[in-house]
Amino acid sequence: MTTSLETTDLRKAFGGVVALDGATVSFRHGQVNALIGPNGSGKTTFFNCVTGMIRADSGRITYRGSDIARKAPHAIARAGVGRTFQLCRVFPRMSALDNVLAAVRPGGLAGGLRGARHRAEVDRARGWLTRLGIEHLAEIEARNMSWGQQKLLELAGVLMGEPETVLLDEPAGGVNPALLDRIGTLVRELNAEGRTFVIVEHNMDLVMSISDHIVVFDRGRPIAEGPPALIRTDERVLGAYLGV
Amino acid sequence: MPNVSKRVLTGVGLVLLAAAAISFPSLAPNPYILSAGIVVVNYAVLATSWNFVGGFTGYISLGHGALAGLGGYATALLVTKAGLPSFVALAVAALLVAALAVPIGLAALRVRGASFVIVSIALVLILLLVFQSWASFTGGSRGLVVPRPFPGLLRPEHHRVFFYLFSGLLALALLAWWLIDRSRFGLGLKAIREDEDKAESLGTPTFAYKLIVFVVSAAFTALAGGLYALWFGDLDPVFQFSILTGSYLVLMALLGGVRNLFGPLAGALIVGIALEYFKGQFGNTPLHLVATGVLLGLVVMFMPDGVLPALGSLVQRFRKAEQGSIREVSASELLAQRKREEVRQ
Amino acid sequence: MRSSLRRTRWATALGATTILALGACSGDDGGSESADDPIVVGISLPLTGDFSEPGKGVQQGYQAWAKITNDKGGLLGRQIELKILDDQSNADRVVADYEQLIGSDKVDLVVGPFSTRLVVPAGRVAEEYGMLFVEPAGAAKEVFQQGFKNLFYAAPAVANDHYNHLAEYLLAMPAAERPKTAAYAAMDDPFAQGTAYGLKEKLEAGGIKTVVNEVYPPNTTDFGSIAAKIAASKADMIVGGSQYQDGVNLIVALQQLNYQPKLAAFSTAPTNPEFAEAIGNKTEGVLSPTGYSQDAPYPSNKEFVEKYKAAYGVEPEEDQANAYTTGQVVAAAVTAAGCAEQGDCQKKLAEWVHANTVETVVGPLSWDETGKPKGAHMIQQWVGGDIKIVLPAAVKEADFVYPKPAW
Amino acid sequence: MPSGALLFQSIILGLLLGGLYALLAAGLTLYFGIMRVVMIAHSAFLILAAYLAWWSHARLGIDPLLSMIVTVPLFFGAGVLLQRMLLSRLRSATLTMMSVLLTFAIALIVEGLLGYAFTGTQRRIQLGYGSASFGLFGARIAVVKLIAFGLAVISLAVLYLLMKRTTFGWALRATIQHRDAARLVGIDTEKVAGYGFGIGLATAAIGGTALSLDTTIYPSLHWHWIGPLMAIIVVGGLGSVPGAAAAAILLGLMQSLLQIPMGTTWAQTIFYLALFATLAFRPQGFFGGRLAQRF
Repeated sequence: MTTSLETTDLRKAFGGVVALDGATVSFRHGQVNALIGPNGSGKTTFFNCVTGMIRADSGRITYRGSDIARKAPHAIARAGVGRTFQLCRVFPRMSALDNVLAAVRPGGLAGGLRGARHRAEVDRARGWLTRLGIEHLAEIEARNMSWGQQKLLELAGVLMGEPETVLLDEPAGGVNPALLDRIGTLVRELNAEGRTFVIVEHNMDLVMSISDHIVVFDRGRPIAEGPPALIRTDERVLGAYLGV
Repeated sequence: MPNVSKRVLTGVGLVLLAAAAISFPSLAPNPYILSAGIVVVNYAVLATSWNFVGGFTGYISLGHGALAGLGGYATALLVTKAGLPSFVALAVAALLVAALAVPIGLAALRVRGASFVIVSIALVLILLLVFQSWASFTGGSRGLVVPRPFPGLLRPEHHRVFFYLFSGLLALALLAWWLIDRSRFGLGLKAIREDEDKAESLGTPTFAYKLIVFVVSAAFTALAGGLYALWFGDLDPVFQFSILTGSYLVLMALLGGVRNLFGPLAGALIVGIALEYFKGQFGNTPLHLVATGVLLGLVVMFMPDGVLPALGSLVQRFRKAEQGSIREVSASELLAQRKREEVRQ
Repeated sequence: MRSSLRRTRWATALGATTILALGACSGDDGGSESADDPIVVGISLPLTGDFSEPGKGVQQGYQAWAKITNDKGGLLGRQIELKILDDQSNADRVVADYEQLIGSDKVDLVVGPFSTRLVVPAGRVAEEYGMLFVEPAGAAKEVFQQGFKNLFYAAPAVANDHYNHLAEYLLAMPAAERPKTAAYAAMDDPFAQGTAYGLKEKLEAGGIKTVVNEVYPPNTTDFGSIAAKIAASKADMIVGGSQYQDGVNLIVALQQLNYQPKLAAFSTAPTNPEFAEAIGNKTEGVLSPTGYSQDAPYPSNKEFVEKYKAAYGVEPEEDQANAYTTGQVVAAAVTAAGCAEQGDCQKKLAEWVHANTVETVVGPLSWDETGKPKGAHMIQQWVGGDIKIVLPAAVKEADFVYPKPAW
Repeated sequence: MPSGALLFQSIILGLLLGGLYALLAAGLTLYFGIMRVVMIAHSAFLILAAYLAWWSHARLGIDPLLSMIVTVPLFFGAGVLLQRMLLSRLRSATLTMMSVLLTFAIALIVEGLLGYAFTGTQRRIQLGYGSASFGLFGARIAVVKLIAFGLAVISLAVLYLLMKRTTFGWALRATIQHRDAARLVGIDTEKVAGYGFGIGLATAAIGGTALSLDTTIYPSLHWHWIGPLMAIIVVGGLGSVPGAAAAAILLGLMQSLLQIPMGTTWAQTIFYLALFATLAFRPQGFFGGRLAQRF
């Protein structure tokens, strides 16, 4: 059981507000990991730190053994860590297809000048759109899509980058039950194909149904971890949620 | 496949433009009209060059006037001091300005938006100071005379030649813009314009991208400025390094529409004529400034995508009302998202 | 995607329309010459922007010239019609304007704009279209280094010679009384710098030491630091290469630092009617070179001052006079050559001006081959609350006051 | 080597100038803190206020300082309107960029109208005490310069107290630090932002009056001011009022001292050199102000 993403004593404060208070976490490679906890427990800050979006005040961040704490976000993405955003972010004035193609990394200057709609990539992109069931929207601008469609599109974009590890920030946020199931099964499938997942989610049914390993955050640090069965019965977790 | 037809139409547009450009000198009834035409085409080149940064990345530069002035002075000095042939000097000057754009970009692009604008304005002001003060080298306020590349030509002929040179440069700039527009690099740049963090998280090295395109833009701007210097013949810091020039470029590109190839060109035609009109209209009062300001304000407030796209979407709204309504919703959603997103970063 | 079609058409359509628009607006206003249609004189002036103030003065001078000449029956029996465009104090504009005047409006004559910075580009257009170009404002030496054949500066002297009389006077003084040190502050402008540096060269050659030499950009509004340097140097004399407001500011800043030189000379500023009030009426002894005096004895000047006062209610200043002089020079050439239209006529006009001396409101003018006038400026000084000519002795209205009383 | 007297005189002048810079920059950095807006028109309003002061003195014969009774409230209102009517309507995604263009347009309009109303002629208030001064350890201090400095210091002090001691100030600082957090604790950030803009513009009214006492004014003068001011707020750390004030004094002093060896024109470049150095080596500014990291 190798570790995928690992942090040691991660700290981050905004002004006076402490968001991460010495978080030491390790996620398992090849598994579906979940990161849960009440609002403001520092989950999203954690994501932003490990993906380089914001710089932690102190602490180590390693991915598969190599230190990524000082790396730029794009470098971390290229190292194989893809992420979605809590309130999903797509490129509003670009077509769905371009949204996905934007994740293609041009090989050097020559590659950069290659046509964006290179046959092979377009096929791959359409492949992902098809797999997420939004192929018919390929030429529609993202801003003209529904919320759910935008979430799927964002995921398609991330997957286009062929990340080995995918960080999902509230994939179930504001989507209808039908879509919820689809996302659930999709995650399992992709995991079966060898992708590691780290999921921040409030929907307990989803978390319990899809994750192998759960880490519970409270006040910027983990208070419990283990398989769903264990977490379900952990009163510290209940305490954290119910504020007892 | 719609974007095939788009390419075809772009091609058609270019052909028609070429035809217009080639026939203009012979249509122009007198040298003045020809020179006025040169000014407009020069604006078109500058606006298109500006649009490499403004259009692709959404970073607004008010300092491109200075880059043009720099190109002009560099060309002039290479001719007068280093004794290079005019057009060799022009090329070298463009390279020099491009090189200078690297450190400027390093300072301006590392952090987001506001700093870039501030640097772009500061660039104009500091260059003005330097070129004024360093009179021993630049001629300072006494001005710098640029030797004519074609001493033999009479003025009208001279205009004709330069009209073609400017048109050629315009074609070159349009071609380069079109190439980037359809490339992976261009897609990455547009992603930056749409959402820089998101682009970064997808693995786009946004800083490098912004820097490269800024340098390209600077090079083309310098070419336009240098060519202008060769045509105009007299350089003076106060006229070469003016924020107003920069703002005209922004107005042109914005008005025409920064997202499409011909936007800045169209903008240059509209604004070029508008400026003449204002001047005639408001005679010897500075109201032409007010008019320019009002125009810029209106564009920013009501059609940030430019007139042509605005007209386009207007028609479309009539055609598909229901899609229009969806747009409203998701647009406001996006807005809300961005606001909430800020909290977390 | 379809909208790109619209855009494309738009762009090209626009292209076409401009061509037509531009084409149309040129029209055929060339006009064939005949005895009764007016002589159109094309002028571009900075009526807005940074040079607008003097620009307006020059405009009045030209208008006065046209009016006075027309009242006397015009030139060659034809009325004079001025076509004045605003160049917005911008060199690109000034060139476009003369392109339009010569190429599109087909004016018969052109005369110069204001400010050295605009004269050179404008002069180049005129030169390349072979037009006579008499100008009222290009006083810096650079103007005459361009190799223009048709350009003439219609004033007694170029900037560098403005202080010649003062230089002679000072260097003629006995070594004991003569000022020993001088401070110079000049606006970064060819004309203003020219005046100060013309004097500087001569005085340095004469052994008067330069202790401060400051150049400030035209947009300078805070003269505290410059004044501080001058005050600290305790220079015997201060020379300001000023235009108007900068001169006033510098003087006020010097007064604030309580600096009391033996001699203070400023270009242009002290001749301005508002000057005295502007520096709190502490004007006594301030010097200024001038190319023009309302009381100058030249015949045409009396007429000019009278009729100008009648028309505008005020006495003409140097700007107006220079413009009027420009008109006089052109008029003389036209009358002598007997023609006023584009083409060969212009050559004749230029040749005549090169070869002759013209009687003007600033006295008889003649030029060297570069179009540089061969004269010097008078030196005026504030004496008893009024500005009077003190040098050269031949035309003096009052005695030179030295050392200058405290301000 | 400049004499001690000259150095001392230059330091005095530098401080007096720096004080004025501080007041003007405070307004500019305030806007940025509140809305991430680079307010290009700030210096245009500055010149407008100076013209109003000049006009009330030249035409109505009132002491220019009294013109503030009208201009300060007037500008405050204008600031509120500007924020509520125009800036708050821009798409937040492109706010920073578009607001620059919008305020640039406003600057052009103000300049144009000034030129239309008062012509391009350079104006200067002629005060009885215009050239009055008094000695201080061998240096001379001009009365008008001292008045201008006093105005700056007083209004900065007021601004400071306003922000530190009042509930509105608390709301304003909250809005600057974390707009949405502020909204969560029940602050009407829109309203606060509006008033914040009003205050910013009010400082322009005071600064303009101070400016008019001792310098020439002309419509296009604002370009001469906006550059140094922008440099100051970046060096001070975008959005940080104390930072701006500190940077202003420092740079004002340096400019004044550098004029001794370098001359007026070169001395002005210090602002831009400081600007570039700051962005290259310490984008968040040298006096705090963490906002700049992301803007």
